[in-house]
Amino acid sequence: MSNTLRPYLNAVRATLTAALTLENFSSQVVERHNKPEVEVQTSPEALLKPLIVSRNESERVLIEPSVNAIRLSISIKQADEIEKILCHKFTRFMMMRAEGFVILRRKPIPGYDISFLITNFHSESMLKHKLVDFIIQFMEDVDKEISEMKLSLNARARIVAESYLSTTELSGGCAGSKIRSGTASLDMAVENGWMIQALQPDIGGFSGGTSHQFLPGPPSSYRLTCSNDKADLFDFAFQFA
Amino acid sequence: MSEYAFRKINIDALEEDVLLPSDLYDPDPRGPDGALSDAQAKSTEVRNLISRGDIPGALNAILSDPPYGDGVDEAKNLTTNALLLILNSTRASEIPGILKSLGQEQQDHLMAYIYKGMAAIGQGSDVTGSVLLNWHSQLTEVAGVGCIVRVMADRRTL
Amino acid sequence: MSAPEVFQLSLGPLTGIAFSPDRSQVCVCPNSNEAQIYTRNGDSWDLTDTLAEHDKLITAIAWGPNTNRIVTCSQDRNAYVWTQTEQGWKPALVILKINRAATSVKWSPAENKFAVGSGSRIIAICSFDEENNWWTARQIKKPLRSTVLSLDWHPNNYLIAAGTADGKVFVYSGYIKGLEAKPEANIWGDKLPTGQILAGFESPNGGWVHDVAFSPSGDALAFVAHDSSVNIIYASGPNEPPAAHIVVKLPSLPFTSLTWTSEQSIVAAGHDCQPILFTGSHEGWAISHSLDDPSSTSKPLTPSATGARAGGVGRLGNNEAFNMFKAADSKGQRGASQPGATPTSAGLTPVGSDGLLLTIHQNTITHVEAYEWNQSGEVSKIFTAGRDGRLVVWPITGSKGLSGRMAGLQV
Amino acid sequence: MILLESHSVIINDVLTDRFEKPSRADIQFVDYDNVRFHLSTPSSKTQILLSMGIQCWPDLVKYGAREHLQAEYEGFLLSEQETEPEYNVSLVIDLEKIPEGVDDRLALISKLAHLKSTAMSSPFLSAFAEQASLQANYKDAAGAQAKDLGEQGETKGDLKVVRYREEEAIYIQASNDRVTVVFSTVFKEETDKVFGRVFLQEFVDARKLNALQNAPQVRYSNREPPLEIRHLPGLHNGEDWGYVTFVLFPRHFANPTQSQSTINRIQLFRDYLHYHIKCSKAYMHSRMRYRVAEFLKILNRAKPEVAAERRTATGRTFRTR
Repeated sequence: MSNTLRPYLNAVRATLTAALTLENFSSQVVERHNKPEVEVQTSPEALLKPLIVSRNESERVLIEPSVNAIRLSISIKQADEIEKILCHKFTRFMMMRAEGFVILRRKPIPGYDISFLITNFHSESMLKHKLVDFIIQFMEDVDKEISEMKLSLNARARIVAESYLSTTELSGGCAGSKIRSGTASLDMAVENGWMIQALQPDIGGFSGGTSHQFLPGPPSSYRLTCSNDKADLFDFAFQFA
Repeated sequence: MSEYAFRKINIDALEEDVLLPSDLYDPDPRGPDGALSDAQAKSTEVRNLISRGDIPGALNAILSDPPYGDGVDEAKNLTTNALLLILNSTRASEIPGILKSLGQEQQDHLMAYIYKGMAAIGQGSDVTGSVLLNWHSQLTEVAGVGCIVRVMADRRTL
Repeated sequence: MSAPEVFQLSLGPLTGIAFSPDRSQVCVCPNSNEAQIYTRNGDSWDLTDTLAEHDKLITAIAWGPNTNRIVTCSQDRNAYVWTQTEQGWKPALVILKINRAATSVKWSPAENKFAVGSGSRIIAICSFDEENNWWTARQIKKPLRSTVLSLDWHPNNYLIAAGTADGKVFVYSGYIKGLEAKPEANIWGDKLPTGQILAGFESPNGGWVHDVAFSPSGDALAFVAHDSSVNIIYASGPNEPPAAHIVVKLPSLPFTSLTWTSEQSIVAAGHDCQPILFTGSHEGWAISHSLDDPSSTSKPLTPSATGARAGGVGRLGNNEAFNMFKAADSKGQRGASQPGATPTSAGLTPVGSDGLLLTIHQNTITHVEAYEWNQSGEVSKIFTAGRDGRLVVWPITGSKGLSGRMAGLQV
Repeated sequence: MILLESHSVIINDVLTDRFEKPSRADIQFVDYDNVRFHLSTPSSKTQILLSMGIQCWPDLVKYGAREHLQAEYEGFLLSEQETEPEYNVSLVIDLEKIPEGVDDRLALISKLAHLKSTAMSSPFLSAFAEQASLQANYKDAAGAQAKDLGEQGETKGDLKVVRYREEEAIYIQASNDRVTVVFSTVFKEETDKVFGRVFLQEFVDARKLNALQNAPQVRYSNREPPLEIRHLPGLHNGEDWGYVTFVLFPRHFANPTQSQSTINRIQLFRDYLHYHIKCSKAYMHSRMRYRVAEFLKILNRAKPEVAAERRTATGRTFRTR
């Protein structure tokens, strides 16, 4: 499918700029009150036509303009169950910080994942075109973040599974052993054809680089030294290469 | 439960000159069936214009005084489908030329239909998002943000 | 064309603004329940008085040029008339008998009465009642069905036009029995009892009517609605359809305010932060040019230091590195990188590299009014006030400047 | 810290420390699957009492845990009667009689630290033994032209159930050519369920990697229990239940050290899985916190700085919202 992200964001930008024409409008129904008309929906003439910008079935933005406030609701792409859970977690996380977000609504509109409520007080105290930039940046980043989280989850799961299964079938050699921080050395009798592989993904590396291949030959003991400034434990596993 | 019922009544609705959404615009002069027959005639006309490849003509026809308001849903669907057909069968290169040839009134109606098309993407309408988004960006280029504002402000829902 | 003068009067929106007759003083409301009077000295303004009587946001201020009286109306449903005495400005409460917010107020040309539009679908025409020494109001109700957003008096001191939130524009008779002589018939209407509806109009695409204004001669009525359009209506005769109803639709965001600068020219301004001059007659109207054309002035004029000390706070304030790191920390900006180029769709106000709009006003303009007239009675300077708290006085290029610009623009 | 240690670090540290300088101690602590430990010096500084209370003790005893511990901890294990109250098994270490050599001491400490895994390994060891015997007579039966029906009979050992947590259990069944270990585990939260499914899917797919060709075969199914244990009464098959099956082949428990390391690994599987699910959730949380901070920075760009420094004409600084 052609990359419709750019036109989609431009359409949202144009529609949002058109909607952000707000003014201070005191309530016609309740005396001495000033309420966002899009929320209270009490005077029909203060509401404008809600517009939907949509890219495909799962991704759309609902913009409900009114005289003194607009409500923008985003439906985020959730291909499978993991993305559904991650999206749910992420949006709830942000909605609990709605106070800091100022323009974020605490509850999304049914059918959408996250909603913004921008009132005339916000558009008075903040630059309108910057608010629009923020919403566009937000939409891009949320999608990117969720797919990144999904990738990192799969990567972690793979490492966890491999590190668990790989050590069980060792013959001879020692199952993963712990080295405390700093330069430490470890003597072990290692059979030939073995490869030491550092499984902690982000350790500083060790004298033999992150992995060291033994040449076929008689079993030999190998003094393994590693230098690592991190103060945490890290651990090695030996795999039959 | 009944002793609380009085709190739930929306007394504003009972006021004698309450302003209803329908009061905000004057209804379609052609009346429901007039609008329907008009819409049918137009959609057939549009179909053979498209077959002859005359896209601008088809667009001109469908966009001049489309059906609006309540009670004309059938006419509205006919017109919308005919228009989406046009949008689907236009080559991307021709779009700017066609848009400039449209009058300001017609540009507003086209923008309204684009939004209506996008809203219906979920419910099985055949036109894809990318076509509508392409038309939307080209039309915004030509008619500007004011066109979108007019679509929002216009009470005569297409 | 001398450069526009720019003043930063407050940081939040200026919700009400009115100049004194001799333009030496200005009364503004900085988005609060107090009105402040500034006096001009040199190129800046000094606060001289504060009118604090309202307890909610002041929505409009009107300053009678002849009688030097200020009237302020607010969302607390009250209006006060302030008269100047030796000990400063003294308020007098106006009995409006409205139960919603007051939205707009205008002195009548003769300043014997003023009109207040309100959210309770009522226009109150207020006049001073000598015996019990207070201001009383006569109410116009029919056929208003929504909040009155804007008002304007006809030059003959009798007719009043009102723009409402349900997209209608009405012309009423504002005659008060016992206060003034009976009005005689004119092209708008012949029978003129108080509150008589004379005409009703609507913009083709609907939309709230933000501002309405009679032409200097009173034969034409112009209004700006939320469908980004300027409507000009020429009356033909009492209760007949108008001679001409011209609608100029704009590709830009809607206008919120307009003023006639002569019988053939109007300046309107609104959400795209630049005042635009229109010219035309009953045959047709068209955009002439923008007084603050962003493409021509590359760098917006920074507002002159209105009393603010130049430079930032203490030693660290204007240190470049300090600001760069502060921006990186609080705003995540690496240098002046502009996040994503904004598309060039028509009608969008261009944004400069430093993230500020290229126009002088950084936020919606809410007021456009005449500031200075030349001998021939045409307006030579107008002032605009907006939500960015800026007050800008613009010189208007004479008609000769018009032809030069006309070629470049197409509607 | 990817692989969970099979020995108890606390026992390890305390004993290492006490072996140098005996001193009083009274430490109570809990290990995975809420196994309670109590290290104390009731009578004198030199006599350390190590007691363990384990929930599935009755199951373990059924599969010869006491005899296995007796063999492993000769001279340290106290008999049934002398075991500390509310604990299942006790050991007493006399600091005068500990071996001199550093390596011997290390080995003793490591053995004592593996008390829990040694106790838990008894059902596995008996299953491995059973598999060996099944394989042996399966061969003679095959050699002596076995009848089909007969073979079916003895190829399956009896199903061992170890209920090491309130609702979850390990099921071990030996057969002639393999030993099947089934874990039943419950995911409390919706997120755990989804994350768990991702992890278990990776476990199943891990064998595709050529380096892991001969790792144990893993199968998982949520809701319905696998065939081996379907006949058992009282099995849960709700939405948030998962069943993981490991198939161990003889080469996984060929020699004692190999079988011990396999047992240490496999008995901690459930805790390993849940530990890493929690780690992933914590990691996601830190990512979200970072992203929200970024968003707030972008939002701050909308607030004009002019508001921060610029004063109004009156010299009063406006505090913006």
